[in-house]
Amino acid sequence: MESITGLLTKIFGDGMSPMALLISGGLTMALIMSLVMAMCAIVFTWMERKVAGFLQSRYGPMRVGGFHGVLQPVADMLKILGKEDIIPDEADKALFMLSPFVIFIGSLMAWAAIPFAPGFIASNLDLGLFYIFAVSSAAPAGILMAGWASNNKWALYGAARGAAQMVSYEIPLALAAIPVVMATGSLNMNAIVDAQGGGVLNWYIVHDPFLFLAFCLYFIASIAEVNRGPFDMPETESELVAGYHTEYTGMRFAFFFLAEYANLFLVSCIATAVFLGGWHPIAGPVFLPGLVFLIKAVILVFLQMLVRWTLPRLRVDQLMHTCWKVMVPLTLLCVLGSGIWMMVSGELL
Amino acid sequence: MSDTTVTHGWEHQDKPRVQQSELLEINMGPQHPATHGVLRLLVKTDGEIVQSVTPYLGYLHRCAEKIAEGCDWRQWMVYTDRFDYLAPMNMNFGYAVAVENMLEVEVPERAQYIRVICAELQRIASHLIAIGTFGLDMGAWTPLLYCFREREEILNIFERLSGGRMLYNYFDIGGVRFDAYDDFAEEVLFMVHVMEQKIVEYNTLLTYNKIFIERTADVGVIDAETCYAYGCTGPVLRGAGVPFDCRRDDPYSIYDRFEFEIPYGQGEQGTVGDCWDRYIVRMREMSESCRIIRQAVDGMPEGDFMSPDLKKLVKVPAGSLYTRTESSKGEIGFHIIADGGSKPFRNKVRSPSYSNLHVIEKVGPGMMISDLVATVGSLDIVLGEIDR
Amino acid sequence: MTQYLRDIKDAVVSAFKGMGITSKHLAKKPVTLQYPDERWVLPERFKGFIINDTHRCDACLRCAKVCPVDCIYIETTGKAKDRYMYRYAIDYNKCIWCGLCVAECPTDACQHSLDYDHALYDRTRLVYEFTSPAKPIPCHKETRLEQGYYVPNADEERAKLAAKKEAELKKAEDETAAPDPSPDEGKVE
Amino acid sequence: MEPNAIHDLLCAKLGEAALEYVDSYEKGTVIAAAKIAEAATLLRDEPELHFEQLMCLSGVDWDGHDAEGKGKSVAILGYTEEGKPELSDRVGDGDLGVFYACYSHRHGHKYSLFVRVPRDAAEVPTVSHLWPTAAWHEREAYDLVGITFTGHPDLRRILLEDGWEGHPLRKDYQMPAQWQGVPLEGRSYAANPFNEADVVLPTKPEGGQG
Repeated sequence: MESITGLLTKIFGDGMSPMALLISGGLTMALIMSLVMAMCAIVFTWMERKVAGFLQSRYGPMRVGGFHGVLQPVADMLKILGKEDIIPDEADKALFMLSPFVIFIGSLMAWAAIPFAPGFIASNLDLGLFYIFAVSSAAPAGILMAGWASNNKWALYGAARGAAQMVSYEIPLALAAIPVVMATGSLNMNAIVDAQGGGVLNWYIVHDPFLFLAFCLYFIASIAEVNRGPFDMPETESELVAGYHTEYTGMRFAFFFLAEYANLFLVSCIATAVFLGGWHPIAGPVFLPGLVFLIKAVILVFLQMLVRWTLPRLRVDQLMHTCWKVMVPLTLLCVLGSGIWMMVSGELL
Repeated sequence: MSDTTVTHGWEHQDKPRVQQSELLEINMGPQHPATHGVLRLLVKTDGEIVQSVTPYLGYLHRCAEKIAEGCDWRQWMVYTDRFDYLAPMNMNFGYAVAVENMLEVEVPERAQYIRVICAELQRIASHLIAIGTFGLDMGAWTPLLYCFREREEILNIFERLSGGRMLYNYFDIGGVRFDAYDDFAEEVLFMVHVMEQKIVEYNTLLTYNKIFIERTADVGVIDAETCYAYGCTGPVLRGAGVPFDCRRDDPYSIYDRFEFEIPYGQGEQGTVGDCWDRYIVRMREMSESCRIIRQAVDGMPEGDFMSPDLKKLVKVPAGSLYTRTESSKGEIGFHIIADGGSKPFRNKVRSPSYSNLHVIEKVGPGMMISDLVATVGSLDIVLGEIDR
Repeated sequence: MTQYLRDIKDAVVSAFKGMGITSKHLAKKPVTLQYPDERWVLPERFKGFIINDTHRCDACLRCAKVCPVDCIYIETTGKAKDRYMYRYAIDYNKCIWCGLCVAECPTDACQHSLDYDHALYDRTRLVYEFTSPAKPIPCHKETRLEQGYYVPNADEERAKLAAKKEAELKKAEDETAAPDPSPDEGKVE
Repeated sequence: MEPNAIHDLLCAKLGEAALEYVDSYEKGTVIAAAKIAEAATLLRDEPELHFEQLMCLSGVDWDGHDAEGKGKSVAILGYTEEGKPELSDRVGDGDLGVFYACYSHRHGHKYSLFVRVPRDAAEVPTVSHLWPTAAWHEREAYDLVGITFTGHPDLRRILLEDGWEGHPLRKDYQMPAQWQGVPLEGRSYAANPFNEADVVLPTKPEGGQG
C-alpha cells in the first residue's frame, strides 16, 4: 500500500489527512485486488480448459476470440450474467443468497497480505501469514451455508464433506509454513520474501531438505484447501452431482467459480512468496518483480491443473486418513527437522 | 434397520433420553452422473454409509420384445443394436447365432471370421468405455478421453465396414451385410498393434495408480457364490475368480478354433472379486481380444459373406431355444420361441447388465457412497439392455 | 511402518508416472477435429440421410414394408400401366438409419447420402418430400420405358416392349378393326 | 448329465408333477405349476445336478401358438387407411407359461423347465429364494406377461410404471391411449400434404393430350 499512498500523496500533495489517505488508498487497493480476482477467474478458466484439453489430446475452446478461444471466458461470463437467478422454494433464502459472498469475501480478504512486488502489498501486516490463514477459514463457513441453505441432499453432503476437508487441511497447510516462519523469524510477508533475496539458493524451498518436504506438503494441502482434484470432495461431480453448489445458478454460481479460481491463484501466490522467493528471480538483481512473481505463481497453478487432470479422486475417509495420518505427522516432522537443522547449522544462534 | 437408536450414558436417570436419528433417503438418478444412464437408485444412508440400495428401472424401456412380435426375423436385428448400444456387434452376434441355431443354417466361413473380428473389436471398444467411465467415477477424467480416442479408431473401422458409428446393423441372419473392404485386415491389425501399446499406457496412468487402487481394492467384493446366485456373468463373474466364458465353455460360432486365455480375478490388490479385479479382468480381456483378432485375421478365408441358401424372408421352424453368447458385459441370452411363421412369437432377452445390476441390492448395504459409485461403475451396466 | 512408508512412496511414484503420461500429451498434436471447418472423409458405406432417386424408383413399396419404424410414406394412384407415384416421403424424425431399405431396394433408388448434419428447429421440416403431384413418377415398366425413366436392363426390356408392340400392331392390322381407345382415357382421376 | 437322465431323475423324485419331456431345440421337462419350486430345489441342490445358476426366466403368453406352427403371433392384425395399427378385440384364451433355463458351472450342463398355467389363474410359486436372480426376472414376467409369483418377496412392476394397466406381452394387450394425461400415440410429422386429385399425369407420347 505504500506505493499507492505514495502515489496519492504525489497527486494530491500533502493536503490529505492521513485518515483520508488511508481510506482512499485502501479502497484503491481493494479495487485492484477485486480486479485481480476477476482476472484470475477469467484467465485461469481459459487456462484450465486449454491445459485439460491438451492433456487429453483435444484442443479445448477454439471459437471465441480468434487465437485458441481466448475470449471464451468472457463469453461464458456474459452468458452466466444473463442467466436466471433461481432460488429454490424450500431453500433458506437469506443464507442461500449470502453464502457466495461469504466465500468470495473470505478469499478477497486474504489478498490483502500478498506481496506481489516490493511495496505492492495492500496491507503490510506484521502477522501477514497468520492473517491469510485466518481469513481464508471463512470459506468452510460459506460452503456449509451454501450446502445447508440449498435444502438439497447432495448439496448437504458436499457441504459436510467440504467443511470437514477444509478444516482438516488447514492444519497441515499452516504447519507446513511454520518452518519458514522459524527461518525468517517473522510472520510479515514482506520480510519472508526479503529474506530469500539473492539467487535461487536462498529460496526457502532449497534451504534444507525439511523445507523442501514442507513445500511439497504445502502444495498438496493447498490443492485440498481449494477443493480441487484429487481432493474435490465438496464437488465430487461423479458422486454428488455438483456438491454444495448444485442449486446455484447465474451470478451466484459465478461467485463460487470466481472464488475457486481466485483461491487457486491465492494459494499459489502464498507458496511463491513463502517458498519460492517471491519476486526474486533465479539469479541476478530484482528485475520486473511483479512479472517474476506472476510467472512463478502461474507455474504452480499449472502444476495444480496437471495434478487435477491426472489423478483419480480420493474417497472421503481416505482423504481424512491422508490428512491426519500422513500430512500432519509429516509437517510436524518438518517443523522439528528444520528446527534441528537450523540449530545445527547455527542459524538460530 | 429403519431407525438407528442411539442411547447415551443417561440410562441411570429416571427417563432415559433417547435420541432418534433417521436414515437419509436419497435418489441417485435418474439424472445422476454416476448411474451411467437413466438408472435410479434409491439409497438410504446413515451419514456416508449406505444402508440399502433399491434400483428402479424402466426409464429407457421400449418394449423391444413386444416390437419383435410385429417385426420379421431380420428386421428385429435393428432393435438388438439398441440393447447394448456400446456393444451392438455383440448383441447382433447373439441374436444372429440364436436364430441360426434354430434355422440350422450354415454360415459361410468368411462371414464367421468377419463376425469374430467385429465382435472382438467391439469388445475392446466396449471395455474401453467401461474402463474410461470407471475412471471417471473415480474422478480421473483423462483416461476417459484417451479411451474414447482409441475407441474412435475402432469405430472408424466399423464405419468403413457397416456405415454406422454406433448402431451398425451389420450382422444379418446367415452372414454379414457387407463384405470386408479391401484393406480391412491391415487396418484391423494396425488397430490391434496400437491397442496393445495403449493398454500399457492405461496401466501406468490408471491401473497401478495408488489412489485408484485404494479406491477400488477391497471395495464392492462380490464372491463367486453371490455371482452364481444373482446370475452375474461376464467380467463380474470372472472378477470373482471363476474363469468362465461362453466363448470357451459353451462355444458358439468359431470360437473353438482360437487360442486365448480367460483372465480372472486373483485378488492381486485386495480381495478376490473386488472392483479392481473386475477392472483388471476387462483390461486383460482387451489383450486377449487382440490375440483372437490376430488369429482371426490370419485365418480369414475368401468366399461368401452371406449364406446363399437363405431366403429374404426367413421362416423359423416352431420351437423354443435359449441361446447365450458372450457379450462384453456378460452372457447375452436370447430365448426365442417361434411358431413357424415369419415373425417371432416371443423373443426374450436375458441381458447381462440386468442380472449384474441386481447384485447391487446385495452388496450395496454397508459401503460408503463413494464405494457405491465405484461398484456400480465396475459392474459396467448399460441401461439400454437393462430396460430393453 | 514400512507399509506406511511404502504406501506413501507408491502414491508419489505412481502419481508422477501418471503425470508423466499426461504431460507427454501436452506436446502431441490433439486428435480432435474442429468440426464444421474440418471434417473427416466419409467412407463409401456411410449411412447418411437416405435419399430416393426418383428417376430410378418404381414404387415397389419394398422399402416401406421393410422399414422397422415405418418412416417411408409412398402414395400412388391408378393401377397397372397407369400407376403413378405422387408422394415419396421420408420422415427423418422416425428414421433409425438401419439401412434395411437401401439393402432391399431392387433398383438402387433408395440410397444413403453423405449428408449428416441437418439439425433443425422445426420437426416438420424433417419430413422430406421427394416427388410432387405435379410430376408423378410412373411405376409400370412399360410406362417408365416410354417416359425415359430408369428400368433395370433397359435395352432388353425395350426390345421386349418393341416386339410386343409390333405384335400388337400386327394383330390390329390383321383384324383391321377400329383403333384401340387410348388406354388412359377416363381413367385419370 | 444327459438331459433325459435329468428328466428321469426328476420323474423319480417328483412323480406325477413331472409332466412330460420336451425334446425340441431345448431339452427340458414340463412341470406342474404348483411343484415348480420343488423341482427347482431339486435341480439346484441335487449334487449330480447342481444347477447353481439360473440363466434365464421368461414369461410367455402361449395364446395363438399351436403345435403345428400355424398360429397367429401378432396382436396387430394390419393397418387402417390412416396407417394406424388395427388391433384385434379378441380376448386371449391360451395358457401362460414360464420358462426356466438353468446351468451348472460345476458339471457344465444345461437344463430347462417349463410351466404352463391357465390364463385366468396365472399363479406360479416363486423360485427367487433359490436363485435370487429370479426375483427380477419374475418381476419382469409379472410386469410384462402378468404371471403372479406366489411367495415372491417384492412383486412389483419393474420396467413399467406402477399402476400401468395391462401386461404388454400378452397377445391381446392393447396399448392405452394415454398415460397420466400423456398421449401414447406417437405424433406423426408426416401428414400427407398432397391430394390425389392434384396429380398431373404426364402427356402421353402416343395418346396426345391426356
